[in-house]
Amino acid sequence: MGRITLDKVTKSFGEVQVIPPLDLTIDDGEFVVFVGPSGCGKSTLLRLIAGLEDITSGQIRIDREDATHVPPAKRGLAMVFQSYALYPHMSVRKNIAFPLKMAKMDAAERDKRVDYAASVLNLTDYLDRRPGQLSGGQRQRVAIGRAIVREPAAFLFDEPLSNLDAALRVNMRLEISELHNTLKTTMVYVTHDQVEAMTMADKIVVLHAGRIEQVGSPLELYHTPRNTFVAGFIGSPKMNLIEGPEAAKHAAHTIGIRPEHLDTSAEAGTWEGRVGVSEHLGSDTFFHVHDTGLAETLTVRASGEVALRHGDRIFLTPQMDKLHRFDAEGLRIA
Amino acid sequence: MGRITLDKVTKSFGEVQVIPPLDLTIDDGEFVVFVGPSGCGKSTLLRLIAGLEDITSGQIRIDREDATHVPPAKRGLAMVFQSYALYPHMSVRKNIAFPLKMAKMDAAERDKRVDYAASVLNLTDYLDRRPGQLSGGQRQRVAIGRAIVREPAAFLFDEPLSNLDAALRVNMRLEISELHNTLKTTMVYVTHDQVEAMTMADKIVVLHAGRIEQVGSPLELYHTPRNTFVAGFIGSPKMNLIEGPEAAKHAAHTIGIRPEHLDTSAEAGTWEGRVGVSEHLGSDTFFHVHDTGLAETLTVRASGEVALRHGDRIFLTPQMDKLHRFDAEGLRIA
Amino acid sequence: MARKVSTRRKAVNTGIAWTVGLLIFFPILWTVLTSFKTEAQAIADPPIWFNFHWTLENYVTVQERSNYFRHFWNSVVISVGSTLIGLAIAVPAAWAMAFVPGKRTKDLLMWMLSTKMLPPVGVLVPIYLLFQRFGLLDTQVGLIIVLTLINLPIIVWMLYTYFREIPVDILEAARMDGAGLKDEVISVLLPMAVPGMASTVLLNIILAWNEAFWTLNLTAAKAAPLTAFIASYSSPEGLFYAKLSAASTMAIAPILIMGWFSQKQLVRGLTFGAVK
Amino acid sequence: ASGETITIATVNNGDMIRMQGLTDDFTKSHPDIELEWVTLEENVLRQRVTQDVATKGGQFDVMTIGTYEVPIWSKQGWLLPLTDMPDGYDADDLLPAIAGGLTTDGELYAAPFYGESSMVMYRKDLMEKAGLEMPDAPTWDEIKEAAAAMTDKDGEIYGICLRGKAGWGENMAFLTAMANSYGAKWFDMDWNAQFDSPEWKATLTDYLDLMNNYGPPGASSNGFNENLALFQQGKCGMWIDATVAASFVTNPTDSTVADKVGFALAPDKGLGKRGNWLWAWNLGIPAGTEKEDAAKAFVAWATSKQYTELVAANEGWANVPPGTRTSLYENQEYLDAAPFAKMTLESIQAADPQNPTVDEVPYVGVQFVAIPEFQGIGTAVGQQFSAALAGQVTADEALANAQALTSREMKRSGYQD
Amino acid sequence: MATQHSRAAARFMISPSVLLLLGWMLIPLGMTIYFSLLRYNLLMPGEHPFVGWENYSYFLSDPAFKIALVNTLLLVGGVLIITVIGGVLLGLLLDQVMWGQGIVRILVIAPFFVMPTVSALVWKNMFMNPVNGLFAYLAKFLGLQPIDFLAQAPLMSIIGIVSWQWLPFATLILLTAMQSLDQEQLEAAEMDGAGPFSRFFYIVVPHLSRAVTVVILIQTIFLLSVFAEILVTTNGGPGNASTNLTYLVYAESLLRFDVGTGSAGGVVAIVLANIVAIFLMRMIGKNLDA
Ligand SMILES: Nc1ncnc2c1ncn2[C@@H]1O[C@H](COP(=O)(O)OP(=O)(O)OP(=O)(O)O)[C@@H](O)[C@H]1O
Ligand SMILES: Nc1ncnc2c1ncn2[C@@H]1O[C@H](COP(=O)(O)OP(=O)(O)OP(=O)(O)O)[C@@H](O)[C@H]1O
Ligand SMILES: [Mg+2]
Ligand SMILES: [Mg+2]
Repeated sequence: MGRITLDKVTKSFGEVQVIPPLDLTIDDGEFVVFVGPSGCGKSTLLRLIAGLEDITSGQIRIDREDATHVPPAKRGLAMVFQSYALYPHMSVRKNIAFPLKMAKMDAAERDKRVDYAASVLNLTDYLDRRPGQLSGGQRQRVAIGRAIVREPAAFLFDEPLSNLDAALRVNMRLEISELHNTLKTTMVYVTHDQVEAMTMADKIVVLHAGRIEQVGSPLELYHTPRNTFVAGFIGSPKMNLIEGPEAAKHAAHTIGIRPEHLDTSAEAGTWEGRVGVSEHLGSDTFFHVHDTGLAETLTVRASGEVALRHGDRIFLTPQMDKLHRFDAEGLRIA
Repeated sequence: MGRITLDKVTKSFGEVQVIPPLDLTIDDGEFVVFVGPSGCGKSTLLRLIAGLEDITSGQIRIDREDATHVPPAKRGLAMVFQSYALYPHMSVRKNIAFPLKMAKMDAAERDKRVDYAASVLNLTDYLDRRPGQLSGGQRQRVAIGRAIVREPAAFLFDEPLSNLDAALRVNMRLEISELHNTLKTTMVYVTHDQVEAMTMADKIVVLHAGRIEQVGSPLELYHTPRNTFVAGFIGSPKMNLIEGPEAAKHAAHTIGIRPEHLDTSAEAGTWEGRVGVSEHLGSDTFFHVHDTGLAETLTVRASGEVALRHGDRIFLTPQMDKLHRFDAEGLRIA
Repeated sequence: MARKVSTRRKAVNTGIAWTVGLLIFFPILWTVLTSFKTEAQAIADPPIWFNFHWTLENYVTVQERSNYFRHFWNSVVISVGSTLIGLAIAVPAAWAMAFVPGKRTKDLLMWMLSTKMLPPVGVLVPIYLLFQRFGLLDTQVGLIIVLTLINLPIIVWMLYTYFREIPVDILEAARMDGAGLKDEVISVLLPMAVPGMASTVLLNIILAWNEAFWTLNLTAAKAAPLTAFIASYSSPEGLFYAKLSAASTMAIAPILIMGWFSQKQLVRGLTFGAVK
Repeated sequence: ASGETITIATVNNGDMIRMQGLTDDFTKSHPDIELEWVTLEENVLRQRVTQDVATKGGQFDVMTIGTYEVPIWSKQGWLLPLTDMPDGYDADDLLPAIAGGLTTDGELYAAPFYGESSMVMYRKDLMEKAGLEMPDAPTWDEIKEAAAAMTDKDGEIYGICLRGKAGWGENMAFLTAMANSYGAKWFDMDWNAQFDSPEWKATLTDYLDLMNNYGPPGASSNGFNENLALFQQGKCGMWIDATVAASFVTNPTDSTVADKVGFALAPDKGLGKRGNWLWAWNLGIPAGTEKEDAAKAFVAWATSKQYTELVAANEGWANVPPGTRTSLYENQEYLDAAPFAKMTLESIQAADPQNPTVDEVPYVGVQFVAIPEFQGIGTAVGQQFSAALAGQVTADEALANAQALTSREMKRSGYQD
Repeated sequence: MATQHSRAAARFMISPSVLLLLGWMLIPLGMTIYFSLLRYNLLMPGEHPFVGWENYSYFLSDPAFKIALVNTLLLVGGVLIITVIGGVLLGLLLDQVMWGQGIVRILVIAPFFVMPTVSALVWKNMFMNPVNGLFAYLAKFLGLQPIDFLAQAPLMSIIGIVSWQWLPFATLILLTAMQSLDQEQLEAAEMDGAGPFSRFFYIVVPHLSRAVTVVILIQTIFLLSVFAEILVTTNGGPGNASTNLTYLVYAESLLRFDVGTGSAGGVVAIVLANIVAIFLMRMIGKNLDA
């Protein structure tokens, strides 16, 4: 019903290979998030799955059938675009009904499905408006509505929340998660925001320059990043990565410690430094510690408030069980 | 050197008064953030200070001098726009040098200042590029560079980070904070993102429909929000606001408790409910609790991981000293 | 910048702008005025402005002399016909160039435009011979063919620039939604491009309406549009300013009125991608 | 042939437009023939009909052509001979001087609609004021004297108006005719261009002298129409131009000076030739037409005596197309209505297309040279002389340029080796 | 959007336009080139012997050719300069706050709708005529000698007429471009201390460069073949003072009916137009991508 398999898929634009050979299986009903920095090939990968781009070599299977040369319309997938890509000249109702109309579904059935989707997405009052008369969040919901009426084998989302403001983003994140809980359809979701990835995914695929760096559940990635790239990418604030003699002490090329795993003290600790900028969120405080004798500035996260001021001296101690070690290639040392 | 005073300032567009009479003092060297929902008048207020809009009535003083009718160029302020408003046909160097050129500064001095600004902002390698060839973060820095070369009495920022992606936003936030520490110039910063406000401000001004709801340091706002609007607006995830009988128990119309101030237990507590969507960030877990008998869904924030699954039963207990009480007008009850 | 513009400044702007506007418009105004005068008043010294006896006599004379409505109708058929056919040919081409651009798309477009640089006089005789051969002389069909071909590059270019502003995402969304090529273009692309298409249509009607070389040389009586009509007034026996003015007014009025009524659409689209 | 439509290409001058207005008469008597009119300005007309006839385009069934085209075209076989004209057409009534130019190998190839020569039209009142009298056959010197006497630039009265607009049928018609009277010619017997001759120099200098001193401003773009307007407004003392103008300048509805106009023969230089031309607008039928009978019926109607009477009945005798039929000049009604009739007839008879110049030349045509190349050369030379009038080149330069371009063209066309 | 499927569709969709234009270009052009190698005068039917380059050398050695070439460039250049500068100024004017802006725009736009023939007739007769034209009245009213525009400054007069017709087009495009300028950029410049003139030259003018290139491209296409205006007003004269290439070719092929030479001239004009085109396309290509 919604199992997608990529088999040695590559993609080149002209001379440039943006996706080197890549294997990936997305199981039926899974919520998979592709995450990675800008330009790493997330959208390209999603579009290959959608069929909006030809793959250069390899094979794509959807539910065990070879879909490599199947045109997008025939793959039974639905896509939600970053720009929403609503049809501006059609009412919300017509937008949502469009795929059904293309499938030549009869009008009565069409209306039923649209009404159902609208009620799920809280759009019933807006069915006669044009997209231009909706707020960002509402547009986003229309785009999702257009995707769900088709009852696709899988949903593809390309950064669907990046045009929304912070507060709305949090809400929509929840709505999409709830939708997944309700529909249990496969979802492939692209984002560059690791918070989104962490909060939504069953399985995260971390991409870097077209290559898969790690595949795993959010907490797997948080606890056992396979390499320094994943370590640095997942978690906020970023993991502190320390090289040089200090790392050598732990028989590693690089050691990593997350800001929340550094204990602070005014008297004693592993590293002594000076407090730089601190950020008070009320619930947490992030502060940046300089002049520890390490090349890197360390970021520390403390719960609640900490009465530290710019320039104060401070001692930091890593929680040893939370220390990550990496070799010269950046790979995790078990 | 950079003290800005607004005295009964109002602004109307045609018939509509978007800023009712408003008083505000921004002290020299302060980092003041205007925060509020979209459309509340933040940009308008900033533009009134800049002189890009005429005030309808009232007075603006800069360093004690009446600046109400002084044209923007003469106010000695620099502004960084949300769209950056770089000059697309000029190189980075020319962009940064433009205000100096307009001030008829001689070329040698100009170059010196530009080079200095570029080195502060890490732009030295890009001085000969056009804005179109830069990434978002770099453009942002150019816009700041153009502002700092003038050595203005104060900087005005209008949502300077809203076009950047999450990771970059965090970095630039730090850079601007550090810049403020270095230059010690007054900065007025507009954002709709309370996290930005909390992490950067010396003083936050919360606006709502053109009115000032509260002015204070980030922690003041976090701990003692003056009303439900501020309470709900500051802090992430949002404070849980509870009305009805439960609030009446505390002799209030509304009570508020932040997600991080709810203790959880599997056995006993004030409220019993069912876990809905939970978001695992590794460092924290947010979960949403339904069916507590309250009208509202409660959000809970727990440190680290919590082994709770969708549908699990849970007990929640507010930390009583962290409970906020509000009256029927929404005002804090001391 | 919503800062107050002083009323005085506004008055000064208004004064200058109206003066300039009226100066630019004046030749047309004067022509129209003259068309209502008698011949003697038309060349009176000093010129008479408004206080003359308004007469329709010139219009009557002009209409007696040549069948205005037939010319008018030919103009309509030829300009609208060539524009619509051009549109039908250009839409697919513009779609292809805008949404499936290749390395040579720009070159192709520039080549198309360069065909417009063929000086018509250079190829009149060959075209005349071909037309004669195929019985197209003095037919509406013949003129529609020629005008379609000369305006095609402009139509393609204009459509291309509008289509390029339409986010590809939306067409891709349609494709994901199961739309075939035909649905993609007709149900999604064209409705979105309506303002641009309106402007394209208008501009091309204007260009076709005013095209004076081919229309004059390839027609005699049956298919002759208004350009041919006016040709019989150039340098007539004696200088009949009033009649000339009446004929001129009749020739330009339809398109002028259409242009005025549709100027919003025309202006909005008339940028050839010059404005992003 | 029932329900035939014939397309008539014609020039947009007053007589033709009048004819267009009278077509009801024709359609009444020929109910099965419909007429389509294509009225064009002279140059455009000439281009369109020539192109059409030469490519056998077949767009027109009747063409309005000039005396220049008829001999050339008939030789090419492009025109149908006008034999079998309907009864009562009376071809013998046509003026011999006019018909002669339209006849090739004894066959008439086009029917003259109106014929003209050129003559002097002058303002009797101004002459009187200046204390002068215009002889019936003036010389160029007398013209100059009169022009000088009448000119009053402040009063916007210019002694003489002449054609200045470039074109072989515009300024060159006048200048060629004037040159004939000066003893100048286009070509010698070996087809050598003659613009380097003193006669041409005299012609051009005198012309420029007249125009610069006594002519209206902007003369270099004045053609027949412009001068007519000037004269009708009373701004010209004299005007040497087509005899047909006479009916316009004496028509009180259009002319402010209708009752003050006198006429005289075109001037001479005492060399035996007068500076007048001979021209007719004629109706011809292109060889390709499929509607020969209908076309012929129309041509016959338009150039018949009855048509003359029709015009006379509708518009008065003064407005009938002149210069084609002997009978018209024997009609007392016409002679009464048209004070210029006698002078017109005399002018026409004074022109001799077969021997246009003082010396012998290898070509025929008074104000043109009846060779196909003439249109191009004549217009190019006309451009030069017009430029001289506009002051952009001197007379000598204009003549040298004319000489060069004419020689060049003649050489290329194979008249010389 | 680049699957093989869509590429195939694109080729199919674009082919009608390409084939038609190719036909339109090649068939008459081929015939023109063929004619240009023949001695072919419409007035002399019969044989059309092959004469090689004779027509070309004849056309190119015509003294009028050089004049026509210069006039063509002057005409195109002159109109472009007037319309671009005038368009910018008018655009600025129309961009100001005023009463009745819509009406002023309607007034300014009007000449664009006027047939070239009509505008030439109207200007020639009713304005530039040295005796009855309005300019003459104006001159007399001011106590000056009326100028005979079409005789004394024929090319300038034609440039004036043509500029009048194209000014609205330039104004419209430039005005739209001005209005599309990001207001924040102007505000930023204002904050940076730039006065109105600095803002205009440093911000507005560079922003307009794209629009200006488009104006230049489109107008050049039409201006290279300006014809009706010359035919109606001056017939290329006096002398050859207002003859452009198009008119010269017309004179050869349709006044002298020398199709051979006319065709040779046509080919020359096409070659020159293409040189201009390539030059322009280079410029545009650069500017349109940026
Ligand atoms: N049509 C194309 N032609 C050539 N290169 C392309 C094309 N589309 C994408 N690329 C290149 O492929 C790489 C991957 O692009 P892609 O859009 O997939 O990145 P992304 O991960 O989605 O980035 P973002 O987060 O910015 O959306 C980039 O280097 C991009 O420049
Ligand atoms: N030029 C204007 N004319 C009329 N109303 C305006 C204008 N500019 C702003 N407004 C109105 O004033 C109010 C405040 O707008 P403002 O742009 O200051 O909001 P904001 O707080 O900056 O919002 P955002 O976060 O979306 O930028 C809004 O209701 C807006 O519609
Ligand atoms: Mg992407
Ligand atoms: Mg704002």
